[in-house]
Amino acid sequence: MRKCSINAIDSVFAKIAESLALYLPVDGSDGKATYKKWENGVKWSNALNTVKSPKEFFFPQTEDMMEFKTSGKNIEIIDTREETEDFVIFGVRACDVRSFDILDRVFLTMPVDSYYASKREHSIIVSVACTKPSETCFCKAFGIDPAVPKGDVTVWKTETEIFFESNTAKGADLLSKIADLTEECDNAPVEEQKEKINKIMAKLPLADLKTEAFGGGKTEQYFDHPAWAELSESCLGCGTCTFVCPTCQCYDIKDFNTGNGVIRFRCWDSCMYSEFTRMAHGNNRLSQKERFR
Amino acid sequence: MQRIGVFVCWCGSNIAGTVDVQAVSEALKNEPGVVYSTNYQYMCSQAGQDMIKNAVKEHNLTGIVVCSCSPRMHEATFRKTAAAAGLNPYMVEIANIREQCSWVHKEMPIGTEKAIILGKAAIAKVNLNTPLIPGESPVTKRALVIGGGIAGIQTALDIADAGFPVDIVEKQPTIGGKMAQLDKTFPTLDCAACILTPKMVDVAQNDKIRIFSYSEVAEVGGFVGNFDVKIKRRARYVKEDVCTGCGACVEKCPMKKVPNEFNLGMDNRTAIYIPFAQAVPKVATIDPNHCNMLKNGKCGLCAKVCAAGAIDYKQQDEIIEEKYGAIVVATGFNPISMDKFDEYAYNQSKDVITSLEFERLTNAAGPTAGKLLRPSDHKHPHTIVFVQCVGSRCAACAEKGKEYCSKICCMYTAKHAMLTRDKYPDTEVYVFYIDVRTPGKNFDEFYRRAVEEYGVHYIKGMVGKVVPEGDKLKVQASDLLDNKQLHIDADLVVLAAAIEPDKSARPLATMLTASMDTNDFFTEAHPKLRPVESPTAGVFLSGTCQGPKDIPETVSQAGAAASKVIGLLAKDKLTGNPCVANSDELMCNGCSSCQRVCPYGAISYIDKEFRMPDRTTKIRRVASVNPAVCQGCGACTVACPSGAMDLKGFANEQIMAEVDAICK
Amino acid sequence: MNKEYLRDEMLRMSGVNPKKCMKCGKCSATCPAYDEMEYHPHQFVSMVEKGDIEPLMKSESLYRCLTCFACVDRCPRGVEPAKLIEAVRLSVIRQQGANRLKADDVPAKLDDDMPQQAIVSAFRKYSK
Amino acid sequence: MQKITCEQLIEKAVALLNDGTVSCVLGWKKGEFDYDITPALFETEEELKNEFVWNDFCRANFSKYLISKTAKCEGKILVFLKPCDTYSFNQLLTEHRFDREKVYAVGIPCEGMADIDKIKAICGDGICKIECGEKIAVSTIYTDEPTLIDAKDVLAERCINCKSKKHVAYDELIGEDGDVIDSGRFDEVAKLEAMTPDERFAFWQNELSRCIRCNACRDVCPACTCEKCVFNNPKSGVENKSPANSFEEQMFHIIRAFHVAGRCTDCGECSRVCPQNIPLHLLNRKFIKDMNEFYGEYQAGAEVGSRAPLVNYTTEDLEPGEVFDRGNKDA
Amino acid sequence: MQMKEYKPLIVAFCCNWCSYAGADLAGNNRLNYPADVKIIRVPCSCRVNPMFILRAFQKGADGVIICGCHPGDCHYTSGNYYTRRRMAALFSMLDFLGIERERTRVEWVSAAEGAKFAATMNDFAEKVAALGENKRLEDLRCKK
Repeated sequence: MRKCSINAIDSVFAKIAESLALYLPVDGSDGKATYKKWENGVKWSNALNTVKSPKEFFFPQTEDMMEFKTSGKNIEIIDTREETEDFVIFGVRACDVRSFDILDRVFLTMPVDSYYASKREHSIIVSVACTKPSETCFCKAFGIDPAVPKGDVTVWKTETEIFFESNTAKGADLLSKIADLTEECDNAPVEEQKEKINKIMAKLPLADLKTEAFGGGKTEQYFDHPAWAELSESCLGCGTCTFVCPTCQCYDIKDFNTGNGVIRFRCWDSCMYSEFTRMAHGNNRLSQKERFR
Repeated sequence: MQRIGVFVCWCGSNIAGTVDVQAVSEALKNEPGVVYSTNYQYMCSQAGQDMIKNAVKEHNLTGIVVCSCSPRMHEATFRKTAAAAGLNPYMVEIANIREQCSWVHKEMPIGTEKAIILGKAAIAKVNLNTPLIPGESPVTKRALVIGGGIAGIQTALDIADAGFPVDIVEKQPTIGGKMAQLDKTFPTLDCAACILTPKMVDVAQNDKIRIFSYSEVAEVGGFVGNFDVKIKRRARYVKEDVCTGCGACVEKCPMKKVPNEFNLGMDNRTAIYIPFAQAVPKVATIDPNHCNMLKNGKCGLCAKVCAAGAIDYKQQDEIIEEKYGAIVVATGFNPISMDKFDEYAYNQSKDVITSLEFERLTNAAGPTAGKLLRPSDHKHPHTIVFVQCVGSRCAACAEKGKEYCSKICCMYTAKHAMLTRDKYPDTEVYVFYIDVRTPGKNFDEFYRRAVEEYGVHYIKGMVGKVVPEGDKLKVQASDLLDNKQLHIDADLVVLAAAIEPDKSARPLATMLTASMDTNDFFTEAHPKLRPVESPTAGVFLSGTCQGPKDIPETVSQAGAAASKVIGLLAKDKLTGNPCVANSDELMCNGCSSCQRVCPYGAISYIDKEFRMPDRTTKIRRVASVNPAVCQGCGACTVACPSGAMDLKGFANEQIMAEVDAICK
Repeated sequence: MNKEYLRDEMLRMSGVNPKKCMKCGKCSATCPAYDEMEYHPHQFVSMVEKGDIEPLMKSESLYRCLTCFACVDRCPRGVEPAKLIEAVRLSVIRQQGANRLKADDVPAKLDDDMPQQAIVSAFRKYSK
Repeated sequence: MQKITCEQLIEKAVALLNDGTVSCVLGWKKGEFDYDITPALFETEEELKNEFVWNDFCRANFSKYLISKTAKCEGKILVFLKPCDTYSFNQLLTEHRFDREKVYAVGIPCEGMADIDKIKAICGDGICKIECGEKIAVSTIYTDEPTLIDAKDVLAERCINCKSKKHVAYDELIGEDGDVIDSGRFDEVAKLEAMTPDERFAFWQNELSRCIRCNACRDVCPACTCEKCVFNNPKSGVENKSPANSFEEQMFHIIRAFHVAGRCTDCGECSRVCPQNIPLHLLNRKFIKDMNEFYGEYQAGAEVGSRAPLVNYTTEDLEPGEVFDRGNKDA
Repeated sequence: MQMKEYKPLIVAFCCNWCSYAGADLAGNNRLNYPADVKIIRVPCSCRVNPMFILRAFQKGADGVIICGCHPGDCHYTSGNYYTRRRMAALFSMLDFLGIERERTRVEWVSAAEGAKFAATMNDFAEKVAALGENKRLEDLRCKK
C-alpha cells in the first residue's frame, strides 16, 4: 500500500496524465458531478457519484459503428473504429466497478462486442472507497463492499491522505508511474475507515434490502404480482432510470444519412420506451406495466 | 423503390446556353432511384412529350423528373403527359433550371452545378411521391344568389335557363335593386324600368327560380358543391302566397307619413306598402316600426280591407335551411354618406342632392312624377351645378371618401346634364370635373354630345364650397383652364357621390370565408383570369360587390358568373386538388391547434374508436380534414406538434428530402 | 439658383408630396383669397413640383394667403397646399433683411376693427 | 409549511369517495424516501387513510395523469390541484385531452414546494427521515439531531417565482384562493438576453451538452401529450433516441419548446425532473416572455378555450426581423 | 482574411403563389443573384416547419430564408400571418440560444417583385457570407 498527502493529488494526476488520458468526476456548474478529462486546474469532485455512470467509457451513449459511402450505385463500407489509447478512469465507486463485471458478461461473451472489448482492454480503473454513502445506497444487498472496491487500483481517501493499492498488473504498472509521488505505508488508517463505513452501511434505510426473493425459479412467482401495477402507475416511461443505470446495456442500431454517406451508429435504448423492441408484428410489451416490470 | 426517369430540357439555348445539359443528365443518372436519364431540345414539344411517354413504357418508370422551366409554366403539361403514359400525374416533379438557374447565372460551371443540385432535390422528392387521387364530392344542383339587383337577376335567369334551380335572397321587400330606381340608362337612354321590369317578371314566372325577398342569409356552412345555408325570412306580416298585391291595404293605411326609402326619403309611403308598382313579388309588407297595430295593437285596418285575408300580425321570422352547390354574391352598392362633406352643404340644404336622388326626381314614377322640381320649394331650377368625384378618388381621409374611382359617375352625370338640357332648354347646366372618364362603347361620343349638342358647360375644376343663401346656392369653384375662380348662383346642386359596397357584404364575406379588399369589395380569385370567382371555391361574384361597374358590365359579369355556376352544377361530382392536408388518426391527439389556423374551416373533429396495443379499445377525438374544402396551404401541418397532420404532395418527408439533397 | 435644390428644399420644409396632386383644383375652388392671388393654390402645387419656385418667391401671393387651411382640409388627396405656400414664404423671409413685417411697421397698421390675434399671427407669419 | 393539513384533504377525499361523487382519488403517496412523494391512485378509504400524503414535497402536477386515468376510470376522479396545476388542467381542457365531466377537481392552496437538492446542500447526504411541520426537520444518518430548515429557504425555483396562487379551475376550493402574482420569473431570461450572443451560446452549450435525452422533461410535461412524439416517430425525420452531438441536443430542445410555445403554462415540471439540472424552463419562459411582449399578455391555461398566440394573428403583427430591433432597444 | 473564397449555402423556402413566381420573374428579367441560393417550393410560407429550417442547418446550410406573399396578400388569406408569428418566435429563440441573427430571415416578395427577389437574395447571401460557416447549429457528421 502506498500513500500521498491529499495536497499532492493534483501532482499525481498530472503525472498520470503525462502518459495516459485521465478521466475523473468533476463538479459542474449545476452542482452535479460528471466524468471529465483531467487537465491542469481540474478538481476531483467530492460528490458521492456522477449522474451518468462510467459505463459510458466502454459503452457510449452514441457510438459510430461504420460508415457507408455511395458513389454512383456502388456502396463502400468504411470501418470507422479507431485504435483506442490507454486511459485511466479515476474515482469509480464500488457499485460502478461491479457494473463492469455485469456489462462484461454481456459484451465479452461470444460473440464478443469488439467495440466494447477494445475500450475495456485499454482502460485502467481506479476505484475509490465510499465514506459517505447516501440514503439511496443499497450495494450491500448485492454483496458489494463499498469500503473495498475492486478495479485495477483501489483508492481510499481520508481527511488528509490518499491511499493506493493495486489489484492487478495494470494497476501495479500505474502505481509505479506515480511511485515518486507516493510512499509506502501501513494500512491502519484504511482499516479504520473500512470499519467506519461498515457501521454507516448498517444504518442506511435500505440496509436490510434482500434480493433472495428474486432469481432462480422465483421470477414466475412474482411476474404477476400486483405490485407491478401499483409501481408502474406513476411511471411516465421517461427512461431516466435506464440511462443513469450502470448496468443497463440495451442499445438500438440506427442509420444516419449525412448527405455524403450513411453513418451506422448505436445508441442507448430503454425498455421504458414504448418503441422498445417494437417489431413488425407490434410490441410485446403492451403497457407501461410490462415495460416497468 | 421508384423507377425514375430524368428528362433535361435545353429549352433551345435558354437553358443549354448556361447549363451543360449533357452533364446534368449524366450526373443525375446515378442518383438513387433513377433508371433513365436523357436530355432534349424542347421537352414540352410534342416530340419531347412523346419521348417521355415512350421512356415510361420502355423503362417501366414510376416517377418522372423534368429539369426545365418553372413548374408554374409546364407542370400541368408534364402531368398530362404522365397521365397519358399511364402514370399518376402527381408522380411528376419539375426542377426549375431555367428561371431559377440558367437565366440568373451567367457562367456555365456554376449554372450546371446548381442545375444538378436542383435535379437531385427533385429526384429526392419524387422518390417519396405517392400517387395522389383527387377526392370527389357530390354536387347539390341548386344555386343561391345573394342579392336581387340586376346582377342577381341576370345570374339567376341564366342559371335557371340552363335548367338548374336557383334561389334569390333579397333583403328588400322586392327585387330590382338600384336599377329599379334609375330613370334612363346611358348611353342609349332607354328607360331603366322598361328593360328591367320584364326581367323581374321573368324571374317571378320562372319555375326554377324561388325568390326569398325581405330575407337575409343567416349562416353558411359546408363547402363547394355542398353548402348548407340558413336563410332568415323576416316577418312581413303579410302571407306572401295569399296576397294579390291589389293595394287596397295601402290605400286604407292611416299611417301615411313614413319616409319612402324607394324615393330616398323625398316623399312618404304608408306603414303597409308595396315599394313600387312593378315590385316582384308584388306583395305588401308591413313596416313594424311604423305600424300602429304592431306597435300598440290599435288599428288593424289593413286586415279588415284585405279581401284575400293575407294579413297576419302574428307572423314570425322564419329560418329556412337549404343545400346549394354554388353561391353567387350580388350584394351591390350604395352611394356613400354625404355627412362628412360639409363644404357641399348637403345636410343644410334640401336642394343639394345626390345623383341617385336626381334620378328619382326625374323619374316619372318618382316623387315629382318626373317633373324636375327643387325639393325645397318645388320650383323649377334654372341653374344646376353637377359636381363630379364627390368622395371618389379621395385619398386624404378614409372616413370621408374612397380612394378608388367610382367609374359610373362621369357617364350618369353626362346623362343627367343632357336630359336636363333636353327637357328644359332654359336651364343652365354646369358640370365640374377633374377628368372625364368615358372608356366604353359609345361612351365618349355620348359625353361629347352633351357638350356639343346640348350645350352643357363642362368646367375643368372643382367646387370648393356651396353656401345656401336665400333661395340660391352660392357655388364657389375653380376653373383651372381659365385660371379663374367662379361664383355661380345655383338653384340645384347635384353631387356625384362615390359608391361603396353594401354594408351587408362584410359579415357575408365572413360567413362565406370569402376574402375582401380594404374597401370591402369582394376579391376575385385572379384579377384578370378569374374575375368572377372568389378565392373560396364555389363562391362567385356578380356585379358591383366586386368593384364599381355600370349596367352593361354588371350584366356581362352576371352572365359570366352564371356560366361558371352552370359549369360547376353540370358536374355530378367535383374532383378537388389532391394536394390537401391529411391527418394521421393514430398520431392525432385532437388538440385543435390545426383547426384554429385553418382559413377554410376544413378541419373538424370526430370521436373515433381505436384498438389499443393491449387489445382494449379507446375512443379518441381526432382531426378529420374535408378534402373538398382544404386548399392545401399547410398552415395546419406546422401548428400540429405531433406531426400527425401532413400535406399530400408537400409532405414533411418530401420537403426534408429536398433540403437534404440541396444541403449535400 | 438651382431649381432642383430649391424644390427639394421646399418639399423638405413642408413635408408635402406634390406628386399626390391629381389636379382637381379643389384647393383653388375653396380658397377665399383666390382673387387676391397672382398664383393660386393649385399653381403653387404644380409650380413647386416643377421647380418654378423663384416666381413664387417674388410673388405677392405669398402674403395674400390667409393660411386658413381650407385647401388643406378640402384636398381629396391630402396634398396640403397651404403648407407649401408656407414653405415658400418662409424661404423668402428667412433671407437677410427680407422680413415682411417689421416691429416698427406694426403700430401704423393697427386699426380698431382688427383683432389682436391677427396682428400677432401676421407678425409671426411675416417675420423670422 | 402548507396551510392545509393532510388530514383535511383525507377527510375531503373520504367524504367524496363515500358519498359516491368520485370513484377514485388521484393524490400523493410516500415513495421510497420521505422526500420522493409520488402520485398514486387511491380507491378505498383505507388506502387513503394509510398512505395519502400532503406536505412540502408534493410537487407532482397531476393534470397530465388525468388523460390516462379518466380514460381508465369508470366513475369520476377526485384530483387535488395546486394553483399552478390548475393552469395545466385548463390547458389540457382547451386541447380536449380529457373529459371534464369525469373529474372532480379540488383546489388546494400551496405555500410552495421544497427542493430536495437545496435541503441536501444544507444538511448533507444520508437523509433517513423528514418531518414537515413549522419547519422541515431533516434527520440524516450522519447527524444525531435533526436539522431544522425553514421551508422558505429551500423553495424550488419555480415556487420562488410562483406566477399565481390563484386557482383558475376547480369544482371546490379548500382554504382561501390567492391572487396572480407579479413574479420575477422572467428576470433570468432577461439576464440572458442582455448577454452577448457568444455568451448566450456558451451558456447553452454548457447546459444542453449535459442532456442525456432521457426524455423526462418531455414525458412529464403536461403540454407534451402527443400520442406519438415527433422525436419517437421514425417518419418525422427528426427521430433520435440519443443526441449524437450538440446539434441534436439543441434541436430537441428548440423543437420541444416551440411545440409547447403558447401552450406551456410554465409549471416548471421539466426542470424539476431533469436529472442533469438543465434549466429547461428558461426556454419555455423565453417564448412566453417574447409572446407577451410581441402579441400582448397571454397566460396559457388561464381560461379554457383561449386562443394561443401562435394559432392566432393580427394584421399588424411585428415582422420577424423586428424582434431583434426590440431586443436591442430593451437591452 | 479569407483563405479560399467561401461560398455559403443558402436554402430559400418560397411560397408557390408569390415568392416562387417572384423568383421566376427575376429569371425572366435575367436578374442575377448568387447560385448559392437554392429554392424549395412550398404551397405557402406557412408550410415551413421550424424543423425544416433546423434540418437545413444540420445538413450544412449557412442561411435559411423564407419568402412569402406580402401580409394581406396570402393566396390562402392568412397563411403568412401565421408564418410571421412562428418565425418571429423561432428566430428570437435561436437568438436566445446564441445563434447568429443574420442566418435566418423572412422576406415578403410578391409575384411582381422579381427585382426585390434578386436584391433580397444578393443581400442575404452577402450577409451570410460575412458570417462565415455555420458553426453553432452544425452537425459535424454531415460535414465529413
